[in-house]
Amino acid sequence: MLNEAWIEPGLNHYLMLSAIIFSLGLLGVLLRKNAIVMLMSIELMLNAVNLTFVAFSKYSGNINGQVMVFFVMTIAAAEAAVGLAIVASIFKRFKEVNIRFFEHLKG
Amino acid sequence: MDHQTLVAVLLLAPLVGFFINGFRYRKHNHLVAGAIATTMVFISFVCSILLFLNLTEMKEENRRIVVSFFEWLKVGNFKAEFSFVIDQISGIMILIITGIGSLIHLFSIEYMHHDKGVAKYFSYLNLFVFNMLLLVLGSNLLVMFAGWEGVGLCSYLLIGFWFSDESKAAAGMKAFITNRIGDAAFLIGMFILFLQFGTIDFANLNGLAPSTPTHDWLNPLTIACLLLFIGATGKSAQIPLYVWLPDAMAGPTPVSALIHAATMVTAGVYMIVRLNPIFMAAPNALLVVAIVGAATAVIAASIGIVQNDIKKVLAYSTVSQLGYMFLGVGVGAFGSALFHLMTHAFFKALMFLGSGSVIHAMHEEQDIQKMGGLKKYLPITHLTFAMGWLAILGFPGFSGFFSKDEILWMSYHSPMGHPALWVAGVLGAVMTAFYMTRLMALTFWGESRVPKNIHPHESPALMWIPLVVLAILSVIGGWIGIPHIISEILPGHPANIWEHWLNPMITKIPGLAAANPQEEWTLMGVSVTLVLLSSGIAFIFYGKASELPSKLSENFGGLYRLLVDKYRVDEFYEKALIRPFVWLSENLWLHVDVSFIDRCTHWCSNFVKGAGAMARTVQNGNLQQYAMYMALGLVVILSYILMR
Amino acid sequence: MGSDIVEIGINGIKLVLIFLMMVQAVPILVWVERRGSAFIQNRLGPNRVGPLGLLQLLADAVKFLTKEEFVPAKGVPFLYYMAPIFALVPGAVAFSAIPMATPLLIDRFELFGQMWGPYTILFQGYEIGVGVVFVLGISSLATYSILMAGWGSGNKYSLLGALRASAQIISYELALGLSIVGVLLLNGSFNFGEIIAAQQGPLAFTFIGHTVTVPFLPNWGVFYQPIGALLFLTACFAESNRLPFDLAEGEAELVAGFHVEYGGFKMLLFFIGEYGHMIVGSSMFIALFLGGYHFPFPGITPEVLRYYATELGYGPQGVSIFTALILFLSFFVKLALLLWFFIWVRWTLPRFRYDQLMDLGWKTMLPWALANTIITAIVIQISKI
Amino acid sequence: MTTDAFLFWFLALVTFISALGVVVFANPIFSALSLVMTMVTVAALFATLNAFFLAGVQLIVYAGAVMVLFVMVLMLFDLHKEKKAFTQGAFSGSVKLLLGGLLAGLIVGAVSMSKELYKAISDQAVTNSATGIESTKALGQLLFTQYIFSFEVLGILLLVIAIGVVALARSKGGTHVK
Repeated sequence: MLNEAWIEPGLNHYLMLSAIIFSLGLLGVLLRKNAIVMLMSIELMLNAVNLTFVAFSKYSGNINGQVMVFFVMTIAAAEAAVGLAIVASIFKRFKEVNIRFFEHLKG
Repeated sequence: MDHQTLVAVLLLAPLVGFFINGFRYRKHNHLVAGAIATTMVFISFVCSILLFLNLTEMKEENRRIVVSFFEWLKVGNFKAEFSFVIDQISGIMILIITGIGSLIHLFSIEYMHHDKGVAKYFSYLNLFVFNMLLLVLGSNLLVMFAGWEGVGLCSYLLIGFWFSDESKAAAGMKAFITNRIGDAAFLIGMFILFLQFGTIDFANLNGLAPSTPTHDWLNPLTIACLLLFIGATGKSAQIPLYVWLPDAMAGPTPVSALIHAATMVTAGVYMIVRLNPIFMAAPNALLVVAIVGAATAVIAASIGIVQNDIKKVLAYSTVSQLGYMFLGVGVGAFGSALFHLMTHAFFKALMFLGSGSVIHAMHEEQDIQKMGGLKKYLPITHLTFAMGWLAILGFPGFSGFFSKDEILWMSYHSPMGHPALWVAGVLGAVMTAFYMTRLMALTFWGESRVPKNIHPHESPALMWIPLVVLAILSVIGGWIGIPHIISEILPGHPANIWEHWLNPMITKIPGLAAANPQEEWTLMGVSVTLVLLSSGIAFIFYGKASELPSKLSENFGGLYRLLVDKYRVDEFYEKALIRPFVWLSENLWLHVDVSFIDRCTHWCSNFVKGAGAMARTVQNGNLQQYAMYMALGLVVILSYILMR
Repeated sequence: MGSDIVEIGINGIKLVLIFLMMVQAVPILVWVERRGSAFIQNRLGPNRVGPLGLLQLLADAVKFLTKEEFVPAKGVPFLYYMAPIFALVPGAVAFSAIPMATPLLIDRFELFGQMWGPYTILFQGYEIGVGVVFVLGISSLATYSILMAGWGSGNKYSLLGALRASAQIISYELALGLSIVGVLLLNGSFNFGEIIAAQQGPLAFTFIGHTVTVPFLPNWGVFYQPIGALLFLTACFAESNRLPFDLAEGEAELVAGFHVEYGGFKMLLFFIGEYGHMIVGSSMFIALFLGGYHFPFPGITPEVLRYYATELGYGPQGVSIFTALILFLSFFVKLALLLWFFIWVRWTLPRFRYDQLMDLGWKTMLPWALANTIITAIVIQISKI
Repeated sequence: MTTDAFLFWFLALVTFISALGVVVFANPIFSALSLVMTMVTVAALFATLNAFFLAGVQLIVYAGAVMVLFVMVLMLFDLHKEKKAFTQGAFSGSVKLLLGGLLAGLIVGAVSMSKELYKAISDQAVTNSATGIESTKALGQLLFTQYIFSFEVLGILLLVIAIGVVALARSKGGTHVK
């Protein structure tokens, strides 16, 4: 199985790694009940996507992918800030960060 | 300023006052609110004078100012401009409305002094003035109807101004509902006119009115005119819809003066005068108008004889005088009716304000049996009130004399009139003289029956200045319309300015014979003599504190009770109309609405609710479940793309 | 990474040496701090153990090593133990990326019956193209050791101190990053090597076509970016949690902040971390603003030194070693002076209040740094005309 | 096995383990620290892909700022080890696990079955420069020319978010001494 071509890292390796990390992040969002951990899982997914961008950027010789990563990072930072602020507000109100408590927000 | 700006200012000034006082009604005290409201109406008055002067400078043939602001409605060939017309008729009306309006506003400042909602009161009053101006200025029936409804609303608001008193709130509602009946008829009449002529513009309507009158009762024109007249009976308190006006006295007295004596209640007369060519084409309708007017004049006056509430007496007097105006309109004497409208506005506003002054002095006491001898406490009020009294009596030389006499003469002389109408008119006048003298005698003259704890005092200047102004107008107001035969014997032969002014707007009565001076003198003499006699009797009855009235009421107990109970009209309406209607409504409610329609709608809503409950399990607020659906979709789409 | 086993070995040895250099600087600095503070405060300081109290260091080390080991009852042992180690790592890693002298050239030589070389050995741990970004990135990880310590101790004071410290570090990292943007713009590079190379020789620049030369001043960044230099130095103080910015361990309010529960060797590691921060900050300041390893005298450039070495009869290898050592001396002296400056400030200025600290960072330094950046960019554009 | 390959497999392994840690650690603080580890290794992976500047930014922004924020919030909330780290529901939990596995499997399968993408161009262009300085410059030039509008919009977004977050998290009375 492990022939030489498999060991030498290429685009495929990075893509697979990022797919696996993305799925882990997805599972974190789906399964964890702590809202902050869910936010962190989203960051994980974004990181996986960033990795894909950079890998494609390298292997296609196109720098635009890195610009995208730059934007994704900025937006992820913003998203984290907003998410944490909301979680903090909820925590102040309910003393709990269980995602089910966020259902109190619905109409 | 051009006409458009003037009209805009004229209309908007009271509206602005309404908004200023209305939005800050908790903040303004009586001086601030009163100053704002009075100033606004006075601005309107100034604009009216300017417009009127403009009007007089114009040539007689096309003496009208038309101002169009925008196209209001356009549906198919139905078109209504938001436009206003100032001509001989509405020019006089806006002078009356804003002039008397400003005086009454001025009076109200002191009168409403102690009230908590004084700014609210003034804002309503301003709104009323705005709507009334809309009514009289509107160049078509729709704008007029807008004002018509607006004044109804303001009337309701002001009658029920002290709504914490349940009976007063009920009076407001009664006025409103009674008016609704008339308004519905008015609206239908308007529709018929539109169907008939394809327009609702006054100028077009009057131009299109057929020159040969129709004597068919079922002619659409006749029906339309009758329906419009029903609308007028509602607004102007004629039989059968007059019942609201006496109750409307629940409102503040200046309101009664402004709305229920001088302006709003005359809207019906104004409307008929405005549409006089149409009405002239339907003589049958006019006949009905004349008969109803005469009947109202007599019946209302007869009720007035036995009333003890000072304002109720004046209210019935107003109904009766409005009857005169309709009598005048009905016999084709539109100019005379309008003339009487104006003089009546002067003296009735005067008397209402005077009564307000009396009530103010008596600390809200309205029963004339508890007054008497107020002459020495309220000299100015007494003097001005006496001017009004003489005017309404038709004492020669006073304004009421000229206008009322004109109507009586025309009801006899006009080919559309009848001696019976004249007799009814004179009967009404005689009774008017009786109850007005009774009112004077019981209130101002004779022995004082004032309770010990009340100390009457003369009203402050802010209240008696309007009284004086109105008193002067009540005296001289009639001198602009001196009939031909009287002017002949007067030095300088003063011309009949009034008739000359209105002439182009009024349709000539076909077949009007030349007046016979002898006949006219005779009739005038008869009526004046009877009136003086009747007031003399009343003076003896009540002024001299004789026992006669009580004896009479004992001997004619049945009649007396009938009069005191106002012919039991309210009770009759209650039994004949209201109860069946309530019964019908209840049955509809219980058996149609609750048991049928509600069941249908509940079934619908339950269905939707059930469906929603089923769908809701998908959208349960569980974020992770949503995310799972997203992941599911992702997996499905991805596998579809890969398997393809 | 290197291409053969010797180069890898040399690189490994280099990393260890740099780490040791940082660690060994700490006892000396501790001694300097204690003696220096005594000097400033008109006291004697440690003077019993050995000449000038120099052996005090050894006594301290023995004391640290023999203290009792303990874990707080409510703490999290893993984090409690990891925190001091993590305090050490970022400083060491970041310090390795800063060049301290010109590269060494090694001739071909024979070893184990095989010919090796020639090699070019950089006088730094490793060369990274975007060295400045790398150092900033690595030093931003230092927060975690503080947070881990604060949380792992299971103690309110520790946690509060840690939160304060990390908030402070994040806040000042902004000013820190922005203050050097001016230098980066001027040099058009993130590379320490290029930035240092640009600072040799006399102060000379062109402005709208005019060439200005000041022969008696070195071509250092601090003359181009005085505001940037000041802001950077201030932010360095805050980053290393030293007075006047040591709110995280303010004894009066928080006992001792995040290292309340630490003693013995772990405490020592925290000390090393703190001094490591100082060393990294100072080195970076030297590299960016004080001409790196270049002499402050514009006349003495590496070329001049190489020329002298050649005159003295060394071969290329000897020349490179000679030059590098002399330049390293220059770097070392600058570093020592800056570290003394750190100590000097610590014992001179009083402590800030926390809100004043945050106001200074967000409302004073950040706007100034931004303004500095914008003005620098504008001036650069203008001077290109 | 070359150094590059060794580096990749080492980093991939660490990344995977720490990413797994994010999801499975019951104590959210360990999750967060694990995520920090992931961030650092992803930065290293960026470096292996010659995106040095992005690696640095990844360290500064993610590891140095965003994650510090997370850790600080978690520590402030004082959430000790949770009794139940995962949401209830055995069925939905297994469905979710299955979905995650399917997604990963599908992508990995698809990628592995595909021919080597972009194999030919791996050694060319700006991205491959040894130091990464050129790539950084190119990045900057692209950012301030072609993507300038997005860049500005992003700036506005950050401003809005800064204000919004302050408004959201503001405590009554403020934090400053009056």
